[in-house]
Amino acid sequence: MIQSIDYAAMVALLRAAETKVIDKHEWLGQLDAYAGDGDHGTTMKRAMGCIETAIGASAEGDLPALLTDVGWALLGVDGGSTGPLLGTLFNGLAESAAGQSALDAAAFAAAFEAGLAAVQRQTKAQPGDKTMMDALVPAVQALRSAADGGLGVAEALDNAAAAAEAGAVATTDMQAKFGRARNLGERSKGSPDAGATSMSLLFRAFAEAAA
Amino acid sequence: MIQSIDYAAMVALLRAAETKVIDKHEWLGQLDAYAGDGDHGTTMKRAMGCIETAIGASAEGDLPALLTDVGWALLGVDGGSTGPLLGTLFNGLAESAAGQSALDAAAFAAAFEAGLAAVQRQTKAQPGDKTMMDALVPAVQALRSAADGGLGVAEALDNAAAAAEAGAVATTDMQAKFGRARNLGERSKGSPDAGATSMSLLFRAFAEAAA
Amino acid sequence: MKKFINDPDNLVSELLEGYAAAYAKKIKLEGNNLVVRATPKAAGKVAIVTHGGSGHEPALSGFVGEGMIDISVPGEIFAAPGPPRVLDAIKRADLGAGVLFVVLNHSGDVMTANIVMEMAAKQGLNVKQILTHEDVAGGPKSEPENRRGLVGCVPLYKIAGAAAEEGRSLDEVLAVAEKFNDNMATLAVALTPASHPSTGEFIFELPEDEMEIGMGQHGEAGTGRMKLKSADETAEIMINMLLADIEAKAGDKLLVLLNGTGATTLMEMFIVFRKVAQVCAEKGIEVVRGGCDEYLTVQEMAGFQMFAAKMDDELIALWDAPADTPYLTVSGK
Amino acid sequence: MKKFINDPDNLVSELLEGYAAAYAKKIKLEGNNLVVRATPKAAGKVAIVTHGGSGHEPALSGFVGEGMIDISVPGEIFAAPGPPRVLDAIKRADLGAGVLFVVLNHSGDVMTANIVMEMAAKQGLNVKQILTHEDVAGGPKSEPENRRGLVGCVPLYKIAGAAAEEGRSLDEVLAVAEKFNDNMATLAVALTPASHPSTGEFIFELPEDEMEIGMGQHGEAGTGRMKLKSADETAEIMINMLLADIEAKAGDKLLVLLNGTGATTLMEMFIVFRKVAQVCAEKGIEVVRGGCDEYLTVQEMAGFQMFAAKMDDELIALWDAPADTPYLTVSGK
Ligand SMILES: Nc1ncnc2c1ncn2[C@@H]1O[C@H](COP(=O)(O)OP(=O)(O)O)[C@@H](O)[C@H]1O
Ligand SMILES: Nc1ncnc2c1ncn2[C@@H]1O[C@H](COP(=O)(O)OP(=O)(O)O)[C@@H](O)[C@H]1O
Ligand SMILES: [Mg+2]
Ligand SMILES: [Mg+2]
Ligand SMILES: [Mg+2]
Ligand SMILES: [Mg+2]
Repeated sequence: MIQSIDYAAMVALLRAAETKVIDKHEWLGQLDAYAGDGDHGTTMKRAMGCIETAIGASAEGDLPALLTDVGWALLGVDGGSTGPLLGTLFNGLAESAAGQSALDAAAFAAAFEAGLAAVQRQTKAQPGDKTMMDALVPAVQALRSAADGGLGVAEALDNAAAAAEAGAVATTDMQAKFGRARNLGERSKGSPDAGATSMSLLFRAFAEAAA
Repeated sequence: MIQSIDYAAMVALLRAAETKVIDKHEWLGQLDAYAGDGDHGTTMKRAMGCIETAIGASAEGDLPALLTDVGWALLGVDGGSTGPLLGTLFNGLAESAAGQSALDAAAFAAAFEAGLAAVQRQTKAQPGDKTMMDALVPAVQALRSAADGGLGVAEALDNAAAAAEAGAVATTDMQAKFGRARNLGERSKGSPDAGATSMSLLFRAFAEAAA
Repeated sequence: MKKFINDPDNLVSELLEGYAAAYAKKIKLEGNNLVVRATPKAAGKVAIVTHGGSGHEPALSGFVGEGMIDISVPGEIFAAPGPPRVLDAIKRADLGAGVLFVVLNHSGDVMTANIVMEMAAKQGLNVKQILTHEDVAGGPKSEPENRRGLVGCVPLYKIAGAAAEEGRSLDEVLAVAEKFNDNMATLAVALTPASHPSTGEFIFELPEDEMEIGMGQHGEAGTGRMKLKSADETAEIMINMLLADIEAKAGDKLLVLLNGTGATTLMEMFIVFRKVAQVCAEKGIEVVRGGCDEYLTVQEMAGFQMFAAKMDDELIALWDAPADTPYLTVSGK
Repeated sequence: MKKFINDPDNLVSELLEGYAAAYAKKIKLEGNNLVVRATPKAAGKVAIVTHGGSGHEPALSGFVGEGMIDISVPGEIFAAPGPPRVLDAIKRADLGAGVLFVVLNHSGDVMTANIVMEMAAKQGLNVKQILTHEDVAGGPKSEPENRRGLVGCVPLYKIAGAAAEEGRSLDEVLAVAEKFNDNMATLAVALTPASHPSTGEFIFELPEDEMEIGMGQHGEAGTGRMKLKSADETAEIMINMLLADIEAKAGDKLLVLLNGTGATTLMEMFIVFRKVAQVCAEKGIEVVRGGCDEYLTVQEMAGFQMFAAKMDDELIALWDAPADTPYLTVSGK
């Protein structure tokens, strides 16, 4: 069980995310078709596809550089709404991780808080608005609570994944306030948000890799 | 039973044709869709729709003028392949009827022979080529035989209608050599030709009106 | 099929009214639904007249304007207009230098044209006819009567129209148009059927996993029904048939157009064009000019017509000459 | 859905290659799939840059050329490109007079644009952004964030591009573009669904007897699902919503465009345009310029976007100014 996230651990987390998302990408596309444009699956597949390149390009062993490279790779993808948000998240992680070679549970939570803050500079979406924020915000809160409660990174990620999943499922009955689904009004209800779902997959993959 | 075709009889024949064809136009469209472009029904409906106008416009009682007016009206319709052929047929009838106020069986047969000859200046299609000629040619021959055999116009038209119908039905297994169906080769077999069918409807309507 | 229409009997008159309203700067309606240039050509120049069924928009009337058609005579849906309106158009169009009458090889169009030419001769009109018949699916060049006129009429209007604007004589305009006509070829492929807008009925059927090469432009089926192929495979089959027909060889210059017939996206046509350009390049044939667009449609039929013509410097210059019509404008720069 | 494609992962690179091959005289690819003019604009003039997802061809890159866009940054199918390529485009485009960056209001496009603008500010680039949000289905003008950018970007490129070609400053180009932006409105209607070309799946469903007003341009549904209406009824509902939004009144002059989104025929659009012109005429509003075409498609989706903008003499002159792009050429005469 991983107790702190160093370069190798982060690589493992990223690869787990890549595998899980590519595995489930058709489902993500179907969720996005419900109220959006049906491309979240192909976009996430493309986004995850650049992670391995970023890993290969980044200086072996340098955790902040890895996070920066992944952030820029995600920004560089033709990523619709997803690319800017995910890229910004990882750039936020990278800034917070600057100068550190490994992150314990507290530093890891702090990094995600910084990532979330960066994302919140890009979007006004709040939990309840039926976006990826419905998964991201509770996941980051879970990381913080776990760290404050003295849990290790693995347990923290497990809690975060559970929180993200609950958040994603809860979007089912929400009415979208952001993104392409916004224009549907009431009709956006009835299916979970694609972006929240993919965010929960990322945390679940992280948790599994850290376990 | 009509024994010679004067102005009033011709008007009756034409109106009967109009009614019958408009009644069956959807079927004609379906036949044309099999190997053509599906518009023979709407085209025949449009063609027949101008007959009443031509009757109204032509000098009351003047048979050749009536035939000329109908011929020109048919030519004036946006008639695809049908308009030029039918218009030419009636112009041929008109020329042959020139100076006559009524046509007995012999004159009627002669008129149709003239009409057929005019049509044959527009198309090289022969019976067997899966076109309206498969109905028209035997119908004209039947008119001629009936007249030569001393039958009246009504019986002559009845024979002509039967011959046209047989000719139209026989097109089912033919391969089209003219018109839009030509490019289908073997695949044009299996359904009767639309134009031959509408030609047989015209003769049947004439026969019923003359009976 | 779902379409935005009103009374099916008024399709053509309504569409022409709307067309004239949308493009009032370029075209207008005259006489009995003739589509004429908003600003007529200068006197003394050869005029271009054409006729054909409607339902193929923008063809044919979309190309009325400077440098292309002077008067177009639109018929009913898929049905050529009768001779009287065409004759009227020819008389109106003549600016003293005669009229080139462009006819597509379809049974009804040709019969109308023959009657028109007879009447024109009787009336002493100065008109010459040119017949397009470039559909390679119909048969070899030696059997022109079997080859339908497909999208090739559109670039032919452009070539003839440009020659006419230059002030060439009727014989000269006819000659250059015939040169182009002799060197062009088209082949169509369909993926999904078209419906007749008056009847609402589909004109043909295609199984979900099949396509048809050699399709006509009114739903008349072709003879090349086969399993659905990739864009590259389809492109290769089709361009090779065209190159063989026009006997293109290394060093030749081509104009290649892809004409979408309805529901096929430009995205797909670009992908097909890419392969066409590659095949030509491999053979040392240069695609000097190209285009992907909807020039002549078949209602909502998914598919396209691939067109290729061998070009020389004269033809290229005429293709590049200015034109100003609602659906093809060339700046001439 | 049946489409002519090869590997679904290569759609965008292949379509761009084919596009560049077909229109080599007008556009070319540069850098990482940036679509640039074949002949760049003269130095010292403002450049126009835009970005957006692919799958909407001819938009956006079809309007690169003289008098419209200088560089377009095409993303993946329905997915806006990321900031780095856009930033690269802005740097390449700047000819010393700055860049107008045209952004359509869609979540991903806007987030990318915001990051681009932050980076550009850091790097001291001279770029101003304009956001189109003219979809009246999203809400009133007072809630611009709810209104999507639809086909309105295309005439806006034309207006801004013409002003830039005239040599106006960046502030002046932005000002006239904003004037146009403030006076335009669009509404979309769909009849049949679009399929995503990578997944082959339909993005939405519409019962055989229904249509949907207020549709987005990526298959995102609207809120106006209703029984199928005639062309005239549909036209009336839609134009009245647009006229209300732009507060058009008697004496006003309009540019009206009908943008086919895929399988809808020009025939239908002309029939709809006819009614639009009638409704306007009854209200004393003049349709001074019009157009029916596929400017911005949604794959094979049957339906159209109706666009209207209030025009003054300055805007009409800019609309009429010369342009030379693959999918919109204006002779300027
Ligand atoms: N403004 C926004 N703020 C937060 N999340 C957003 C926003 N817009 C979209 N999203 C998220 O992005 C997801 C859609 O991503 P994707 O399909 O890849 O992009 P696009 O909507 O551009 O096609 C939505 O399900 C939602 O979770
Ligand atoms: N060249 C021809 N000679 C004789 N009959 C023809 C010829 N071309 C077509 N036809 C007839 O016309 C019929 C089709 O008529 P119609 O559908 O009205 O015209 P189009 O083929 O122009 O759509 C065919 O079924 C055939 O009988
Ligand atoms: Mg999406
Ligand atoms: Mg027909
Ligand atoms: Mg027809
Ligand atoms: Mg998208």
